[in-house]
Amino acid sequence: MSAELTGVTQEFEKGTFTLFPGLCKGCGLCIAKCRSKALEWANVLGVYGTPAVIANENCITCGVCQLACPDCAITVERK
Amino acid sequence: MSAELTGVTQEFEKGTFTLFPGLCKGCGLCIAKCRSKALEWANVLGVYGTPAVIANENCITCGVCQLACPDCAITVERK
Amino acid sequence: MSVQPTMPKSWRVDTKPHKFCPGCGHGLVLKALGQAIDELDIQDRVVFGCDIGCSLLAWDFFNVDTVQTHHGRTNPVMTGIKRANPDLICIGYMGDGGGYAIGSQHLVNAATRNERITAILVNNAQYGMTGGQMAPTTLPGMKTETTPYGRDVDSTGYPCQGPEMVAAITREGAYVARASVARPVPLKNYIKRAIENQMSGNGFSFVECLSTCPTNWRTNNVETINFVEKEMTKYYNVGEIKVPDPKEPLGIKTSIKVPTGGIG
Amino acid sequence: MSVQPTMPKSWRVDTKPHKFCPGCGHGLVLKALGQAIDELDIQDRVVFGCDIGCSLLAWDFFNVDTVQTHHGRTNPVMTGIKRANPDLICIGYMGDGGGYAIGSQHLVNAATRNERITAILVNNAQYGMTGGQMAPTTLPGMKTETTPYGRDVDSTGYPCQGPEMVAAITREGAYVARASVARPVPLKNYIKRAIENQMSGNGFSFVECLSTCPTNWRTNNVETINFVEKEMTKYYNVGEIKVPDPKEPLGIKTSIKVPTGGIG
Amino acid sequence: MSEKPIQGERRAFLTGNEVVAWAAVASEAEIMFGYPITPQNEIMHYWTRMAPKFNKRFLQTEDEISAGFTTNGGVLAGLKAFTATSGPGNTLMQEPISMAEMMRLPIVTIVQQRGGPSSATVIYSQQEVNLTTHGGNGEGLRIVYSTATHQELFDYTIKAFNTAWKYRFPTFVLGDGYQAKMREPLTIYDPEVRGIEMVPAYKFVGKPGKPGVDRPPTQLRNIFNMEEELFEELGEQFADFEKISPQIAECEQFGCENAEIVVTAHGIVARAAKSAVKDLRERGLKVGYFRPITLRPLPVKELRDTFSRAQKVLVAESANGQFDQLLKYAAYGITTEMVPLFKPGVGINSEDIYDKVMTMLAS
Amino acid sequence: MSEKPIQGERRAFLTGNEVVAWAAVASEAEIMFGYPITPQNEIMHYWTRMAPKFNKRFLQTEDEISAGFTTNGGVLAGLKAFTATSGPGNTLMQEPISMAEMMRLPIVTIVQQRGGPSSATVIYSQQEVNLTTHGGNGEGLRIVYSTATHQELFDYTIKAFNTAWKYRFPTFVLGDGYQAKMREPLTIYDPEVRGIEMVPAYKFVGKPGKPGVDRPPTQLRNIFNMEEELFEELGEQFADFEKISPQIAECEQFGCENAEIVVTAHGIVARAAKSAVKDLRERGLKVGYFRPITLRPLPVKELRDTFSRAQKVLVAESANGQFDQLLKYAAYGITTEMVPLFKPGVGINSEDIYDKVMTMLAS
Amino acid sequence: MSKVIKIAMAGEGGQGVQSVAEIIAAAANDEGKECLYIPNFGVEQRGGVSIAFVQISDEAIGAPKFNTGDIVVALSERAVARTLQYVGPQTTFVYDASLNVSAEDLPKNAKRILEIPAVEISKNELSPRVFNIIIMGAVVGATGVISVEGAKLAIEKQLGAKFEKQPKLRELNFSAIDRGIDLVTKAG
Amino acid sequence: MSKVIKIAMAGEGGQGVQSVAEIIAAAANDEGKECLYIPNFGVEQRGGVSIAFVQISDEAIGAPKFNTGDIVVALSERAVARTLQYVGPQTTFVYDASLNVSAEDLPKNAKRILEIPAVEISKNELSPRVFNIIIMGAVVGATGVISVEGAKLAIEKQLGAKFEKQPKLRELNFSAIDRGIDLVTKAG
Ligand SMILES: Cc1ncc(C[n+]2csc(CCOP(=O)(O)OP(=O)(O)O)c2C)c(N)n1
Ligand SMILES: Cc1ncc(C[n+]2csc(CCOP(=O)(O)OP(=O)(O)O)c2C)c(N)n1
Ligand code: SF4
Ligand code: SF4
Ligand code: SF4
Ligand code: SF4
Ligand code: SF4
Ligand code: SF4
Ligand SMILES: [Mg+2]
Ligand SMILES: [Mg+2]
Repeated sequence: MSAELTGVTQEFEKGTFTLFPGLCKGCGLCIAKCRSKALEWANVLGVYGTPAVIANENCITCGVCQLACPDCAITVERK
Repeated sequence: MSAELTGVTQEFEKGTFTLFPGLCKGCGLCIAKCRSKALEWANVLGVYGTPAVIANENCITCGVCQLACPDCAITVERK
Repeated sequence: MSVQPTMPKSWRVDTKPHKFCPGCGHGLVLKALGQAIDELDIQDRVVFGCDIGCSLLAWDFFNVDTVQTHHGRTNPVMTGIKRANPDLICIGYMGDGGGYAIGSQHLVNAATRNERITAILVNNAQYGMTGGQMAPTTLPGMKTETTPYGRDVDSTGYPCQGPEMVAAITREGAYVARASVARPVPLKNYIKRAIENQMSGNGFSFVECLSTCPTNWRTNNVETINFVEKEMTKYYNVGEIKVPDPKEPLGIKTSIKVPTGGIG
Repeated sequence: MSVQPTMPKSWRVDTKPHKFCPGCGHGLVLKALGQAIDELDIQDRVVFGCDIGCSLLAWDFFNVDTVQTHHGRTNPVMTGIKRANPDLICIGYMGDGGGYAIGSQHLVNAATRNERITAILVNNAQYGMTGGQMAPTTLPGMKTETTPYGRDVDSTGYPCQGPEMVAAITREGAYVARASVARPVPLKNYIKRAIENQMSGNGFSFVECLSTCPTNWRTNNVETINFVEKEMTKYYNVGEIKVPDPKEPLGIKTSIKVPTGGIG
Repeated sequence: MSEKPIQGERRAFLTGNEVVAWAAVASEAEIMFGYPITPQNEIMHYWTRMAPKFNKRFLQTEDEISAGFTTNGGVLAGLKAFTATSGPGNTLMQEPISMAEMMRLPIVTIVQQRGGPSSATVIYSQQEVNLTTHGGNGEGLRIVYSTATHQELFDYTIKAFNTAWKYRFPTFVLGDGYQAKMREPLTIYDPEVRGIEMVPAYKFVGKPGKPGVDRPPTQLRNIFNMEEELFEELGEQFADFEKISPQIAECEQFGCENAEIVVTAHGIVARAAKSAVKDLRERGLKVGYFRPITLRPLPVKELRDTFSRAQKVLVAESANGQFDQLLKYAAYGITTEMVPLFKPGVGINSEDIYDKVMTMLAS
Repeated sequence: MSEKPIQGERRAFLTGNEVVAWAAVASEAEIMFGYPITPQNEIMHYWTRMAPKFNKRFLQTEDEISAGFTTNGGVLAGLKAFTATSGPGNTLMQEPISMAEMMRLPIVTIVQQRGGPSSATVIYSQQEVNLTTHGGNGEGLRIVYSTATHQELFDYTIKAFNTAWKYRFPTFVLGDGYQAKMREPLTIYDPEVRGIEMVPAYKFVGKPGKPGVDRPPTQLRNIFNMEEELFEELGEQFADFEKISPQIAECEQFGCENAEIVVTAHGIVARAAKSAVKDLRERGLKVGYFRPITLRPLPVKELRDTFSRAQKVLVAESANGQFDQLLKYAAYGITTEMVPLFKPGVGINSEDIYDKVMTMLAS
Repeated sequence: MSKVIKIAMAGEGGQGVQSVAEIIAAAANDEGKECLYIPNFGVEQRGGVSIAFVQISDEAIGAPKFNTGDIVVALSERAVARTLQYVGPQTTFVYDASLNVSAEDLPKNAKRILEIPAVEISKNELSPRVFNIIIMGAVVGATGVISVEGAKLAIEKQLGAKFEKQPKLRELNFSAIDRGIDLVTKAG
Repeated sequence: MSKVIKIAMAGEGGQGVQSVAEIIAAAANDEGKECLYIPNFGVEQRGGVSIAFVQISDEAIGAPKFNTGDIVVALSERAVARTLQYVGPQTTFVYDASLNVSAEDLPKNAKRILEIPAVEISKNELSPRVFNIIIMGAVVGATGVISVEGAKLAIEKQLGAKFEKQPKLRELNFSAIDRGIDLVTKAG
């Protein structure tokens, strides 16, 4: 992996949601764990060529998805 | 071992005490276990050439020594 | 016929006196086992497996089919026989080294799988056959050939609680007890119940027997008895630890469905 | 610098993405472990041992000294390192197959001897690396490659209760817990306490982690989470099982004298 | 008895692990004991799938040590029992197999070799030749068939059960990860339709009658008190093994009569050797092919005849000289040059052998 | 550091197991891991008695598998660690040793051979030659010293630690039950007074500095994803082993220059061979003595030179041809007749060899 | 040398090269040919390049792998790199047009290099799900080692159950095969 | 052959042949000789016949055991039977007079057969505890392989601690040695 990874950051009311396609394996655990139904499959492909995820407006930047991701592909930052 | 073993039988009030020198290894567990202090080392030698045991008049033919003998060298029979 | 020794009928007379040392507890455990076999009248169905350890000396002890296995490997050999012919009554006989050290994976897994075999383990607090080294069962402070200054619990732990461990990992069907050669009657009864538990198809049965080894303990007769009766019982509780619950349904065929995708 | 992934500092970044499958719980356990190492600031003292099993994929996972051992043999390797250099913090990482089946003698005896090592065991209810065979932890009725019609408890027993077993055979000083990847915060806390327990010299510490294996479970994301959260917990209680009792004196040097003749 | 697993015979297209499972049911094997290890896992997978249908039993043990000892138990109770393993599992399995050796238990073990030493690779090698032919402590009295094709994997798995139960030596089928995982056609059959008589199993323990009354008890030991007792016991075993060796040893060869170069290989590498030799011969070159099918006992006579006539022998193996050592031991005294083509842990292709022979001819 | 266990040098009268324990402390070994098995037990017994005095550590493990793996752990942490075993324990020990082979860990193992296969006898044999020289799955890259006298047991135990830590191959001292239990005089010494420099131990893990910051982390593996990775790794190992072999290989011989018969044996049997050959030579007979001290690697050059000059070679071993196989492999191409004197599991006395040579000369 | 057609196919884990190889091999077997199929595998369940080796002949087949293929197919950039070693002067090298490879990355010594737009066709014309069947078609077309009917029969055998439920799938697959054959024969 | 004195001694478990052998060997070592002592052993801790092999020489000693002894001592009936194999034309065979053996049981091929009343002497003259030391004396006397002083020194070394507590024991042991030497030299 290159020293720096490029994330796709989305801004929400209370913070940001960043996904790193270079880490995302498309397992969907984050989707299943997000109680706000704020995650969906993305058009961006992850490291195995399978769809990565993207957040939608439901995101409350609670960070549960970050906790659930086995690959550290999500960073949620609160403002 | 020959099919039949020769025992040394002692008669007491309530029964008999028989020792089989051909089986006795002289471990003395019977002596230690007899609460009546009715057992002593004998002149007869056991199977390993060490002294076997002999009962004395204290014997109440309770059978504890028989239970304690790992070699089945004692048979106590009550009348 | 003159008075004859009161050996269990299942003992093989022509190999007696047996090969154990004077005062060895193995003889007492095997007497109890012989009596249990007699009482259950199963001499023709028993397969006796003896471990390498002083138990190996019992390879021609009984008039029952006997297999001498490897050190620690009696439980799997008995398991293989039982699985292949469930009509046989498989009794594995081993030392504390064989059961709790080198063969502990077999003990643990036979217990977990609830194998229908009976394991009888002779706890003489050290390795008898090899001349008295520390075993998992060696008492704190006890001198052995590999703890010449006494077993140090800080560096080698406390005596292994075998039956308690087996009880912790078994469910319904298992029978677990700790007996002692100092009490020959319960010794025989526990062994008998352990075999009955196998015969009734309930499951794994296990009896640890506190036993003596005057040769390696270097004890005289009184010290020997004192050690097994007073010292060992400080660390080992004698009694039945787990008895099959007659209310619990035994030998249930599972029909549980688990919602993994599962394989095809 | 743009937003960067919130990986534990002790993770080796250049080997990420790691080698585990999508959705594999190993990643979550190793995240928790990484966080614990970070919080304790012990990256320079940790030796990480990974078993053969999917845990082998972690051989270059952390920026800590790492040894890939054999299947089931991580506990003895860690024990050897710890005994040789007690300043190191030895963390063994293994699967349920490695810990409860082929390596169970090592687990049991490391626990009995109260080895000052930390064992982290990933319970994914089957053998992941070899393609999904039954493990001692497989749930009743669960289909695996060697139980194609579902695990039959009558013939293969109930799921192995590892932490309960370890608790039954340890005395003061041991730390025993069962965590789950479904609850990342306690997961990290238990692991951290287990390491602290080693650092304070108390004794053996053991954390079983309920984990996921979507590849061999053949589950999608929702089923995966459901299985670890709902199904596994039917058989496995999550929580701390044994915590060192601060009142009990730890690490006592024994000075017990035992009245066997003892060796010369 | 449940119906015959294979009726008559039919062509099939299977992986090697499937072939073994089918061969085992065809051999009337009743019970398998095993512990997972790549690349032999699918033997267990297919066996467990077939088990209910053909009334077969299976036990997954806690490790290979247990798998070996339960297999010993299975044959003691009188069933055709078998196990399968690889690599570090094979290493561990030698402990139970040494018990089987001492007691002459007819256990059958399938070995699908993977890379070595240690965990190495889960894939392929021929690096378990020494371990499988010689075993643990002791002299390794066992029979080892090294197969090259799926047809042979089927045929020799059946034969292994017969050999084991007829001669009472632990018997191995030595395959490898390639054979385990590849697919190719073969004919599977009910041994009966081929006129193969299956040696029946028999009980060691649990025979009818009360021991000591109706019959002497079976009492089997593996440890002796005195060296002389062991020496005597072993003497009988060596004599038996010696006697039956010519009956058991097998080889395959062609073109060796007038060959300048004989190519020798075993197992799957023999396929490469065979096709390379065919091609070389088509080009009119004097190249022969010699392949021991049994690695223990070796076909010593044929081997010595062939090697002594050749000018050079090319030894090809996916190991660093394990097969070579067996050959040279058997061929001691012969002066034919033996040229190595060793590729430990990786495959040897027909082209590799073809090219090597060409260089040898050129030099 | 605690005071030197042996000051200067002195004559001692010890059992072989005592000798090993003394040699280990003299070698600056720090920790022993072991599991009891006859006939090596007393090594542990003496070691544990000496431990507090010389500040040595000991751990009795749950089995030989664990003893081997903890020994691997001990050297990984940077201590001279060793273990000792025999028979079925040696079989089990091959699993951890295969890890040591793959990772090139300098572990030292003392093997006191007992009868085989299986439990067999607790007494004596030379039946663990194949197992000890070749090991488990894989190619057995290790160094094996076979000792014949207590002096050698002392000298070569010291050497074993040096060889292991210098070359990083698992190293064995191959003794036997007779050597273990017999008493004879020898001189024990502080290696320094003999000018023997002890190779210092070094850490594999736990080196100073923060991994990834001050230094790369040590990350050791034994399994590879692809065959080619393994092939490459092994290639280096073979090259290393090949390169150092001539430095390591040792032998002892006399009277071979013009011998009609060369008697060869290893380990304790070499004593019988030596004294028989001396007696035969005193009678003016042309008999020579050749003994490899290292069984792996073998002193191939010397062996081939000597064997090719002889008319016959008598191979004496307390096994059924395990040593013979090593020799013939090394001697392939030589046509000198090799005459066996194999007594698996029992001792071979000087008279046995004397008589055998006399018959050979007569025939 | 005896006439053996040697095929190596490589791709990423999800691209289905192993299934295609297996179907081709099964088809050859059904046509009574000798054939041998072997996948590569390692410790990593996911993530590595997956390679399938297939050989088909009228005579017994030698080693399960080979040094040089008659047709070598690479479906990802990494697969191109990994398969270069199997390319020789007799090799037809096939790769997908969508790959990000330059001339340098491609084999220098192949008999013939075919770039085929399988990804594009599968996405735009058929369905991403039949991408690998287009590849299969290409292999069948390039080698002629099995008949088109044989190929279809084998697909039917393998996927029959699925086709029962979704009959449209059958057609999709059969079109994919045909399209694949087309691609190489036209390119030829 | 180089001059090696070969001694085999056999008895029941409790008869102390191993201690005697060890003391003889230690004495020889102390006198600067080459010597080798090896016990036999098996799985049974008790019950078997115990045999000790001792060899003493000025030169390096060969194999630890031998086929034929110079002096072979048997202290029980079973020991007589077990040691016959070690007797040859050069052997002095020693056994105790108390044994229940007939001429048939004794070796036919010995150079010399010595019946010595060690049991009797130990019981009646000295003490049963020094029975084995009388035997030691016999061996020393028969072989001359160590000096009487050496033998006594070695006993002192081995049992010194006991002698401190019970000084009478020393005298008893020394008398036993002398008596043993007497027995064979006189018989000679
Ligand atoms: C694999 C292996 N390791 C070690 C031994 C040596 N060995 C034989 S018996 C024994 C210990 C016996 O102790 P235990 O099991 O407690 O039985 P006991 O003799 O005390 O009754 C050992 C270590 C062996 N035979 N096999
Ligand atoms: C001695 C030995 N036996 C078997 C194997 C094969 N093997 C490798 S990993 C594994 C099982 C792994 O399962 P688990 O320990 O549960 O770990 P997981 O992969 O599920 O995380 C097995 C059986 C081996 N490597 N070594
Ligand atoms: S959990 Fe992580 S790897 Fe899995 S889909 Fe979500 S972001 Fe991707
Ligand atoms: S931060 Fe919370 S709400 Fe937003 S996507 Fe993640 S889990 Fe859902
Ligand atoms: S317990 Fe038995 S063997 Fe022991 S002394 Fe008493 S009778 Fe003899
Ligand atoms: S029968 Fe009772 S009283 Fe008599 S000797 Fe035995 S124990 Fe003592
Ligand atoms: S050594 Fe101990 S356990 Fe073994 S037979 Fe003797 S007394 Fe019994
Ligand atoms: S097979 Fe299972 S345990 Fe192994 S890496 Fe994949 S998901 Fe994880
Ligand atoms: Mg014990
Ligand atoms: Mg698992």
